[in-house]
Amino acid sequence: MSARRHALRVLAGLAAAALGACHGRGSAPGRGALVFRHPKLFGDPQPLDRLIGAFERAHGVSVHRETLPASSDEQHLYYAIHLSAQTREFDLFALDTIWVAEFAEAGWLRDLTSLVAHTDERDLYEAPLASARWRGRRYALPWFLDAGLLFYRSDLLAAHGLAPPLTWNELRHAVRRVRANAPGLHGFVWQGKQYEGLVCNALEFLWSHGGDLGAATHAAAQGLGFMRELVAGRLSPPYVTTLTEEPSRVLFGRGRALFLRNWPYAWNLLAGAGSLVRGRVGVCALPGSAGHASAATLGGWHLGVNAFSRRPALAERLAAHLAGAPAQKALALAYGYSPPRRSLYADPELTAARPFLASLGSLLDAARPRPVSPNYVALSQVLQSEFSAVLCGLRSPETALAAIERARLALEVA
Amino acid sequence: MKSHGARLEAWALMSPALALLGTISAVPMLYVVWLSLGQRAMFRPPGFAGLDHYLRIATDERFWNALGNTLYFAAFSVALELALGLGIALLLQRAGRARALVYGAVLVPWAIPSVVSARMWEWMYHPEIGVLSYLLGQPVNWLGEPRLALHAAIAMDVWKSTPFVALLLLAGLQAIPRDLARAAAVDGAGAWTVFRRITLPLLAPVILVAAVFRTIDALRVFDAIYVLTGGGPANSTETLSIYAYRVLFQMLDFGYGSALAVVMLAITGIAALAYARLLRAQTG
Amino acid sequence: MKRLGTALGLAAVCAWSLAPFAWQLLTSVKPAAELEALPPLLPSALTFAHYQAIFDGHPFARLLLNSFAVSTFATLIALGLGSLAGFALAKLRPPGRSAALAAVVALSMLPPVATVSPLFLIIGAAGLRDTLAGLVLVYSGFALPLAVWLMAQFFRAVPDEIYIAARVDGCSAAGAFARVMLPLAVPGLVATGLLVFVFCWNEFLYALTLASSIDARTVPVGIALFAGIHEVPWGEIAAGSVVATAPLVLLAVAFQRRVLEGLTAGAVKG
Amino acid sequence: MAAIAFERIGKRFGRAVVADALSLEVADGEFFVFLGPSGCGKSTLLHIVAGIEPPDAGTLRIGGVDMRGVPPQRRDVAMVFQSYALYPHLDVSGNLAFPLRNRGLAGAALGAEVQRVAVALGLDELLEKRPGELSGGQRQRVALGRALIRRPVAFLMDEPLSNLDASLRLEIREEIKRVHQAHRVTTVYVTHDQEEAMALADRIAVLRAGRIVQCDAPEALYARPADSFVARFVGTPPMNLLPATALARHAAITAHLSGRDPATITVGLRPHDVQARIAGDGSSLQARIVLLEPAGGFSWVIAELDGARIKARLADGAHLAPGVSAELTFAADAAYFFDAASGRRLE
Repeated sequence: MSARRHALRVLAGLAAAALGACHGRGSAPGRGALVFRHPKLFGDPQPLDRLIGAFERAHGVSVHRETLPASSDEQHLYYAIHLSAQTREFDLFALDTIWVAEFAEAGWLRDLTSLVAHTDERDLYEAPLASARWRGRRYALPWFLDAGLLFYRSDLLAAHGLAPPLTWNELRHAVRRVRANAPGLHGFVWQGKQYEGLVCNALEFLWSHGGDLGAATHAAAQGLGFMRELVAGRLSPPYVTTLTEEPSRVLFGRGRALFLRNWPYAWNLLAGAGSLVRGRVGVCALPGSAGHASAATLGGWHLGVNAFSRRPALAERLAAHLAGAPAQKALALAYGYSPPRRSLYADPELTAARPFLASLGSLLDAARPRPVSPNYVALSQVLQSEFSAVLCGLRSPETALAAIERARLALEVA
Repeated sequence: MKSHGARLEAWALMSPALALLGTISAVPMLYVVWLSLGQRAMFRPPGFAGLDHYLRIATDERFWNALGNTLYFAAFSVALELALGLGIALLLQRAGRARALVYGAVLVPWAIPSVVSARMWEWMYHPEIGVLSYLLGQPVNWLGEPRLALHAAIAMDVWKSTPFVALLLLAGLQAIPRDLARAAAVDGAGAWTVFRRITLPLLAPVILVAAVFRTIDALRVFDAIYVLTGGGPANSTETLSIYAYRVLFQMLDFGYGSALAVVMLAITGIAALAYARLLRAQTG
Repeated sequence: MKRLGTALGLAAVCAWSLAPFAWQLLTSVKPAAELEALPPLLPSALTFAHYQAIFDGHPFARLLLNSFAVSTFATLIALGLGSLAGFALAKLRPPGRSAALAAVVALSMLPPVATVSPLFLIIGAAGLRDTLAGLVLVYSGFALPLAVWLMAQFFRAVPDEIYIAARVDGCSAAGAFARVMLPLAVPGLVATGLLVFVFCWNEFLYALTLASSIDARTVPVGIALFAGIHEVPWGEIAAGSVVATAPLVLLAVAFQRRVLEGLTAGAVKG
Repeated sequence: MAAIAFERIGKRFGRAVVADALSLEVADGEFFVFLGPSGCGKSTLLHIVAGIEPPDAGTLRIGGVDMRGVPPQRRDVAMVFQSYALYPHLDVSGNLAFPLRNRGLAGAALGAEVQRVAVALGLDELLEKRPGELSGGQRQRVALGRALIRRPVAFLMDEPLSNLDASLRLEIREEIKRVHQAHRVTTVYVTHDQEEAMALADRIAVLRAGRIVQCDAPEALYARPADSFVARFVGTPPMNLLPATALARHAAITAHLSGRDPATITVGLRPHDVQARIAGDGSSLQARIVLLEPAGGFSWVIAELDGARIKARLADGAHLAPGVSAELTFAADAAYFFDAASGRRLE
């Protein structure tokens, strides 16, 4: 018997050593360091590290930065798991605009109202502020701003003497005109796969037809009907139902489509070096419809402080530092991500370096947040499957909107 | 070794395994049933929910859609795998010198992680630059068209799991004494009659084992489809596992999610019992 | 004629089994530009940029190490406990053993999603969330039924007289297990070890839910979450897939006979 | 060495009764054989002595000590199996050394013991070979060596010869007898082959349905079988058993019946004791020849007498063919008389 017990003891020792080694060699932060977790920033990490370096020197504390798995769904799961277990593994983290109400209600976020000076209050765009507020208190600081935009092939439109479309009819008309001479060209590509991206796209169709969740359902039905018409009428390729941000951007970037709906990040790739459509792409607000203004869904990231952090005060100061105007200006210059501050859009240095970004000022101001509620993520599951069913022609807009309404009331989403 | 001492010794040797099995599968299984009777969702007061969740399942259209998808997926994939597997097994049985090479090739799909295989097929199913559309000569919306998506997932699973079935049936074929077929041939039976009268009946128990084994795996499929399509479009490829996972880990509704999991447990449990009884009948 | 037919049939089976993996291998060495469209089936020039990228951009080496550590330790634990239990069931034949075996088989049929939420809470309570140790514990528990079942089959194949001779020749039950039964069951241990290793290496659901941070993320989760927020690097995903599959394919082909024994032990010998 | 005592041992497997209040004493140094048809649980009796199976009831003593709860490894009993049960992963010297190594013996002392037994059994050239490379006979010698080497208090042998071919069986049988006479180790031997039993045993117990039908020296079993079962089981070819009515005409038989109803009596005649000749006139017992079976120096005759079959020896010089009727003669004291119902032998 002793031989076996000895073997097990050796095994246990080996296990601890190997796992320890993995963990040790991994990115375990030092004892007192602040841990900052955020999604993968597209581009060179140096600018962000310089900003953090400045904070470290100013406060004599080391900050440990970690990036998280890609998609918003996976990050939501990761944070939900760990915060529900009251983890202390990180102090500051970037969270999607749609999580703030849920995390605040669950008591996972520190109240940051005191951090937002009145000057900031007026300078920040209304939509990001709204999505960072829950029960009248501010639980996150807007960091980046995203909004749905329309990218178009300026050369092809010009060749047919067409101006960028202001309404969805104008867009449909433009597609027919251009496609007459380029049949292989897709008309309008956007994000139709069954995931959060589809909700952003569908809400834009809905809002731009004057509809909304829970109100003006007839207009809302028209909006969803138009979405279905895009596929049924072959304005969009049938496999738009598999496209997310990148596949649609790659498709447009290879000159396979006339119009693209995407987030501001796409501009850098489409206008950058090595892009097939460099210099032949324009961007404008998404089209509206007769009598209804254009609408763009608000996206982007806020900074929140982990309620169970061991060093909340320092974490709050780091948040204020990274979400302050100077830092946001530096990040806008480095990564082309749009800051949520009106003043920066008039900043001469920024307008010179990033003219495209400067032009977005008014567009971003009009962005509309998705319903702000702790149960939004749960409602989103219903939105995703209902919108997908309408897009695939398996369900009429009316039945889908009715199902959404039932879910909305059941989940008490305002 | 039935002496009293031996019986004690046997359970002593088995205790570490039973302890680990208890904590990792038995206790969680019971715990999930208990969770399913309680209200345990974010922002809802916890409390006893009794059978509310199960009543809600009965009227949950998304559940019935997921159940339909799962059963359809399981039935079709297992049927195809058995048919193809039998064909391949018969071929493998006659593989002469190249046996090692062929076995190696056939083992590759089995060895590939299902997540990797899902990414591979996702790339092959790409509508425009995917190799399958290229071979067909025109873009096909494999994963984007509700009617096609589930069949695309079935094709992937058939490719991945047929080797396992083929090897199982091959072992079954090899267990049949060779002189039976020879005797039948001597008695004037043609290849087809030998197959139908001798090989098939004797192979039936192994076919049954392979069928039940694959059915259980197919009923609980998650990885492959979650990565291939995520359950879309329009929930056309959402299986019970994926729906339960979404409710548990995206809606963070542990009560209802657990109830879904318990229903799944029941379905695979019935299949598992069939397997256990079938096994005991075989071992006698 | 029959020889030709069989040969053609076998060639078709090999092509059908290897083609998808071969295509992925090809994609992983195709220059990025040529991945954008499909007129060029074969790459004009081979490039290892994608392999380079996955080890620089993504912590892929770390994922491989995590997967290897988790699978190896879980396999060792499952083999250790599994062979003890398998031996007891096959040779000591305690009363109620067929019921115990049936229960073990039934447990192995559990749908992972059914036990993922309670395990999530249990592993959390044990403070093992987001650690490799947590995964090792879960995987060894989940691979155990397979290990117990297979080892029971392999021990049953050893004649009873040999076990009795060892006992009569002065060994206790454990002594007979260690000195005679285990050496004779080495082929079984190798077969079971391989199947359990592949089983652990391929697992995805638990790895996704119980260990999301980089410290404990395994290869399948890495592959699934591969696409960055803003790009779908098909070349890199292909490279990642090849690297993630290489160890398993090599193992399976190298130990082919053992794997076959393991795979079929369950069904045929009954 | 030690005596082995079975005291009211009871054991059953489901419906099959292996031992039914079985009591008997195997003397120290005795070569004791359990003889019975295959499948009557003889091996289980050995397992009970070895401690592998516990008896359902009764006590087993080895060297006077009650063996309840004593595990096999502490009973100092060696066992030889029908399937040899050699350790496939060890070579011959490994197999021979295994039991002593378990006792802590090692190094030169162990090597010497292995050499001693190997030479005694003619295995010294095979020490490095694996069991798989040996012939059946060699394997059985290694099994014998493994039992011998440890000088146990008793040998238990479970039909060790039945896997060997005919010629080898005799050779190994003599080996076992020589070993027993050389070392006088108490041996309990189990077989269904009565020839083996007769050749080896000091005493034989004939088993049937868990009960000892008769326990005696081989000659006694042959000469004074306790009942018709033992009579037919011991001795080859098996004894003829005929209803007394078939031999009513034979003077000696009718005299012996002395008034008892022939229908209740069965007569036993060993084939060796019956001669067959061409039927002369007025001979007392005539039977129709069915078959002739040459057996080397003489031939067996199978004849039909009043519906019952009987086997007899062809008298020297006699020429018979099937279909012919022959005269059967036997000495009066060669006949055995059994109670037809119980089979018990009648004096």
